Amino acid sequence: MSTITWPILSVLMWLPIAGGVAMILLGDKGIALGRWIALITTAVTFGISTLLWTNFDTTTAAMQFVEERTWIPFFNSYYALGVDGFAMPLIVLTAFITPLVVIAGWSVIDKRPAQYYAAFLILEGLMIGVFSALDALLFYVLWEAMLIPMFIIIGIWGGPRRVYATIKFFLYTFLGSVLMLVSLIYMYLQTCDAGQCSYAIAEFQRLPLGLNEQIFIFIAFLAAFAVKVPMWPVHTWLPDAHVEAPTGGSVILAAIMLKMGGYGFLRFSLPITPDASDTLDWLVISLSLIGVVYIGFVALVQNDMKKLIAYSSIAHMGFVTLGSFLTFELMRVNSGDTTGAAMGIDGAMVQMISHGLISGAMFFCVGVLYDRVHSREISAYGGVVNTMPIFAAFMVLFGMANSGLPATSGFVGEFLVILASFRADFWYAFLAGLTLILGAAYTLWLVKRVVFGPVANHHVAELTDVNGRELLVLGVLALAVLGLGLWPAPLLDVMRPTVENLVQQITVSKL
Amino acid sequence: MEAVVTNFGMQAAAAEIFLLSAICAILLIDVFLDDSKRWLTYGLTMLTLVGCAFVTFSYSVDSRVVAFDGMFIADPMGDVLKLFTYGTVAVSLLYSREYLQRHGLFRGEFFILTLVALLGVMVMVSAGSLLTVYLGVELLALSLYALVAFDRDSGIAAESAMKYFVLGAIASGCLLYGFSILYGVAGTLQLDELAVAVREVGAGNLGLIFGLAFVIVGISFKFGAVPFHMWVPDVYHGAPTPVTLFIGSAPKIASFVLAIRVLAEGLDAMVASWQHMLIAISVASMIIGNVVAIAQTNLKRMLAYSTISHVGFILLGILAGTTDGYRASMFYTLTYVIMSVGSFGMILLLSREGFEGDQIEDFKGLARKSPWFAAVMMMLMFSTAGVPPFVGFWAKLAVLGAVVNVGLSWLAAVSVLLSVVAAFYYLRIIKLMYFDEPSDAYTIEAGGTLRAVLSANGVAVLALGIFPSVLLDLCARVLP
Amino acid sequence: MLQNYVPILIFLGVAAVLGSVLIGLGFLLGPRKPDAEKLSAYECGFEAYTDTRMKFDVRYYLVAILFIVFDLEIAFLFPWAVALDAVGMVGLAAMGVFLLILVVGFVYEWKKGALEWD
Amino acid sequence: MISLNFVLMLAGILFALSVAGIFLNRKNVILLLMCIELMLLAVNFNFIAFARQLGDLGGQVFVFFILTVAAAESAIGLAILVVLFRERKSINVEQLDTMKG
Amino acid sequence: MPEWIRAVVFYGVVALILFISVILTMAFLTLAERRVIGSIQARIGPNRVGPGGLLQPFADVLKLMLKEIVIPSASNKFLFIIAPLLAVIPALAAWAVVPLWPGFAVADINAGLLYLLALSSAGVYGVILAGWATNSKYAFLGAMRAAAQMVAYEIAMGFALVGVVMAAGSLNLGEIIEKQQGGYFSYFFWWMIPLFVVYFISGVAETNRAPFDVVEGESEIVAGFHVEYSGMAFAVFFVAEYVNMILISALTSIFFFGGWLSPFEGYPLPAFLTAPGFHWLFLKLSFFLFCYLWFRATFPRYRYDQIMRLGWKVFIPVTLVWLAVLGVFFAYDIGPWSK
Repeated sequence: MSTITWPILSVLMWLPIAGGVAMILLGDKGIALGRWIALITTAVTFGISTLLWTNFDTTTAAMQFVEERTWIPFFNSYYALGVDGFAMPLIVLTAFITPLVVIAGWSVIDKRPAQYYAAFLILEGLMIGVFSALDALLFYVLWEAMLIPMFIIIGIWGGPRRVYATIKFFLYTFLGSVLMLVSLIYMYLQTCDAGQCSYAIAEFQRLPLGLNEQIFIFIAFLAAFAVKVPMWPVHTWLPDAHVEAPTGGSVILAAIMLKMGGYGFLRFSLPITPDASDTLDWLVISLSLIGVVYIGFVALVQNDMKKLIAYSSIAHMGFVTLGSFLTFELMRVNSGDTTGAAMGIDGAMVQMISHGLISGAMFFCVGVLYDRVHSREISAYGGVVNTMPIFAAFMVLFGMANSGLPATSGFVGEFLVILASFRADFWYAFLAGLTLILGAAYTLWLVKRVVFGPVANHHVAELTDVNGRELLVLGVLALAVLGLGLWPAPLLDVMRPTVENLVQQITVSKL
Repeated sequence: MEAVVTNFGMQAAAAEIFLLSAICAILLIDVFLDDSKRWLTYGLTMLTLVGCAFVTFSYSVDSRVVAFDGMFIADPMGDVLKLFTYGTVAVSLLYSREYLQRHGLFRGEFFILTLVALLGVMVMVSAGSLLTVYLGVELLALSLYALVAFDRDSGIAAESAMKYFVLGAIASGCLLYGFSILYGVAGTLQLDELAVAVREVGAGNLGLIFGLAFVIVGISFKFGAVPFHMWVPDVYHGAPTPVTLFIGSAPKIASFVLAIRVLAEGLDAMVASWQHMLIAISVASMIIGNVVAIAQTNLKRMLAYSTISHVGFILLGILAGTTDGYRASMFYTLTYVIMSVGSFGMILLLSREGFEGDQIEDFKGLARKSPWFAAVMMMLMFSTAGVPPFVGFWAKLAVLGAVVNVGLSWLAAVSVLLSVVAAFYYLRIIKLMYFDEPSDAYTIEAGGTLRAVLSANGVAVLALGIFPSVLLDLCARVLP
Repeated sequence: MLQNYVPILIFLGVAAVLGSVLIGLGFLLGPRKPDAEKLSAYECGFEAYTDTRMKFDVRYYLVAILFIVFDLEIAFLFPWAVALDAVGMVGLAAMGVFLLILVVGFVYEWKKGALEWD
Repeated sequence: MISLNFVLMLAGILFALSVAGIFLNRKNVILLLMCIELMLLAVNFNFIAFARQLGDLGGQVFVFFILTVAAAESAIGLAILVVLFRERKSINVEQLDTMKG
Repeated sequence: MPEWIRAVVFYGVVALILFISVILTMAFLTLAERRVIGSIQARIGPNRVGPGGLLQPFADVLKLMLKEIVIPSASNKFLFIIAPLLAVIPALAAWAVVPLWPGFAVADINAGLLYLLALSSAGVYGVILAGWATNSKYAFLGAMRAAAQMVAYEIAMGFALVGVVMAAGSLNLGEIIEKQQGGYFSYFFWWMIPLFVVYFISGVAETNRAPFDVVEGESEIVAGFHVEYSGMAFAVFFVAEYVNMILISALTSIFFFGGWLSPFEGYPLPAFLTAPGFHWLFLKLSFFLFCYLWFRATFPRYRYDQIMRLGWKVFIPVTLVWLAVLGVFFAYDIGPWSK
């Protein structure tokens, strides 16, 4: 068990929020101080989150660092926090990315900076809360509340079509999640029938549900998580949101918020409705495969760097859903193939973490260019390597990681998922593999067009290379990408009991 | 003929008696004041509200107390609702003062009528018989008609007052017609006896159902639910903003309690019948309210349509027909009142000499002019849209829970989908405030009281959102 | 019970007949020699300036409104007065309260000038 | 003796007439006020008939209150009408349409 | 013959007899008026037609009958004709409930007082309709004035009657009279002098008689609401006004002076002086009728604003105060409650 006796998760959650509120109170006038507050807060949060990792007990699938307090007796809802092998890495990822966002926006944001940082800090707190919530109601509240700062971030600091993008973003995700709410209520009432009303996710997972009930609940969850991930065909908000969001917004969106969909599948859909997942896995798998292949092609024809990366995110997240839902096919093909199932889920998790790092990094790269040239068009660049050699090196590295080249973190996740899908069905693997080629094609083509070649125009000619701040951000990210790519074992170790437990859970029918 | 004169149980009605006396006193004092001393009336009104709270608090009851031969009921729910209504009235008066002074409406009658309306709400809250219900309804409605037409120099105010009056009178007529038939079939006016009689006669009795239908029409009218909502937008739009603020708040409590007393207490045995009627009304309200609100350019009108949709939600809790549903509905009503008061308070905050501030466009760039009040408005709007962590979410959750619990999951699904539609027009206001640049250079001129109370209102929406138990437990405790 | 009212109905009928007969006699016996001047509205010998259906003083409305309210108070007082012995002191006190409220309204009206006519 | 049903039917017809009058009348607001009075009187019929049938005073007491409220209601209605006429120079129902949306 | 036809015929005949008597009384009242006012003004008055002018009223009727009824072209014909009927019907029909002698009123109903109030209110319609239908400015103004005046005094009258009902405990006119048994000192009058004053003066105002006759004030608005009425149409209004005068006088006697009761009840006097009977009622009402004429000869016409002030600001407060006093009487069993 953990050796930490103080409420570490609460601190992780509320520290950034408190920092955000402080920023708002401080206002734009005290922004010089405010920036440091933001940085220190996020850095401390990250520091504390590493304690989470170092004190994590890798031998158990049980929730750790659990806190529980009565919250709303009327709904039998508790302020219950805890982490397992799924949540912990995601929390650390969140805490890791946010300081980088703060640094990246250090001198770039001149419009209402205090509110900008405040929004990110509050967002960080809420996201950590989402990953650590053990109570479905708490989870939902934080899940929805998260939309508000993001809505503001895109709307105020975004690009020219920011209003359209942000409202679309909000309504899509809101629409998806309200149905989830209904199914949460439904399950809550089922627990009441079973004797003890509870919103605890663990109770939901234990709840006996008929197949039809499961299917309805599954679809409601699918609506919420598919939008968030996002899966084809409800992905259309993502390119808009990404393109219009400020760099920091894009990074958080791609790196962390999308992961919530995947996390939701693992935490809710699979364990709560295993039979419905079994019945409907074809749906998720085919949507994922369509996503990875079709979106890959779409990405190929993009002229806008951010849009391209956004589409690539969708494609990569397709691996996550694919990996998560391979289990049932594996069980059908080869009953008892828990190894393969675990591999798929492992792959999904690794893919999430790695994509968080890589896509974040890619958006940072675009941000670096955008801050200088104020254009996201690929055609506005060319030959950047001539004026920004250091930057070019990073960009090439992240591009390779994005295409899943070995030795980068991108490789590990995709490899695991493809390996697992081989065990299920050759064609799954084939299609998933196809995306590797597509990914390589669009990413490297992007890199080629932007970075290499002769200097395209005077803008590019006037570019200056990355400054210390940018170097710090990109460097840290590069280290993380390479580190995870070369030595993924710690991550896999952390997840192992949880993954095995999940596989155990979902392979047993509730019926 | 020997009249039975018993102990009336005056204590149960202590607050009402106090209020009535205070109204008379203020009316007389006000007549003898000249305009420069009008603040005295204002002060006395506030004092009266404090006094009412004190009296209600001193005479609060732990369980149901029946007084005046069954005409009057004092129960914990009533006490809570009354106390809450005092607060609402006080806040709305605090919001309104500056506007009234600017528009030459700072007259004693405004406060008198407001207090009489409050008395109407209180009588409804404590109604133990159809007669008391009716008296409360009319006491409230008549004061409101007069309040809407209060600005005698405004054509649209008079026009909306006329519409309100005519439609309100029809509503009362329908309600009464329904009452008369219930009386005829059940043979009693008293709600508790009515409940017994309905069981004896049988809930399927055609006469009862006929009467019930009229009662439902009347209640829906008072609520402003579709298809009896025609007055809502015009009245909200046409009335002076302080009046709109008032109409949007306390009377909702009255409507809620009207439904509870008549449907849940008097006709509980007929739940199957009224559930069906209310489902149709509720769904229609949510659809019409939310869809039409999108097209509005006037904020008061938009909020009117939003009210209609919220009424649909309040009805959801009631139509569940369970204690949990009533609790949820009560919670929804209370939170809605808090949010509604705040939203109209924002309009009053923006208004100044020659500028109403009731166009949605007027909120453009508010975040630039006043980040704090833009944030307050944002919280109010998100809360009204039902986005956590604001209190509006819990209200929706509570009613949805009640609805799902009685096997109407489809209804819950429909209503949440419609709440997404609603989110759209609330977001539009946030968009104007935060994402657009100001179109004029005016700054907010409102005084300190208004600012302070409005800030508190906004904070309350957030605080209750994070700790909803404060209010939820209260609702649960008073509706056992 | 109800038959007590039969004479009233008949009285109303006979009164109507009698009135009609009187007017009928007038038509029957009186001459009829209409001309335009005779049939025009009397206005001190002038041609009528404006239509009669004109706006009139709002105070007439006010009086009507006040009347409606006060008349209803009287409607309350009558049954109470009839039953005074039965309702006794409590009834007396109740009506005292009622009239007190009425007086408050009356004073308000008075002070507001609703009863002035100049 | 006049049967209860007869009175109820009369009241029902009056009530329906008044509702129809309110919704069909497009010209004069005063007619609306009259229709509202008629509506309340129809209800009074009901109450009195039932009170007699049941031998219960409650219904008759209710009628008294309805009468009073009706008076107050028409007083307020007329007052609003006066204000409206002062502003609009018309009491035509069809002209009550300046607010749209 | 079925029961109901017999009733109709019977009461029809009764009604006719009663009406004709009332109208005859009214006819002679007009004569009396001219003679009395003549005397007060030290002149003779009509004395040529018949002995002492006794046939003068018939001459008047004949003249009116032979005159043309002019219906103005701008008027609303139907309402124009109906209006006088609406004025006269309530005036006549009210007599149905008036107790004429011990134990007799044509319709002995419990709600007699309410019936009277209803009819006197209905009388306003005739006036208003006449003014409206005529479509003449004078008529219209007269009608508005009449209506406002009548409703204002209606309230004072009503309040005054509440006192009577409190004391009598009944709305039945016969019972009200019986409550006043016991000689002249038992009359309600003594206990409610202010109410009596208010009631009677209101009655004068209700009938639009001098000094409250601004409604038809010749010098201001010619003849008021009946400016365009002529011949029998005018006569019917005229009948209504005078019948109302008689009615108010009768009611004043009944409410405050014991109606057909003898004032000397219980005194050791001849039977015809102590026994109740119609003659007492007639004597009493004659006195009040005389007061009507007396007022007309004595007082100058009130201004309209004075009339309204008297009605609203004097009579209503007075009656309210006196009702409170009566409440005290009731509480301490004084006066009518001492028995």
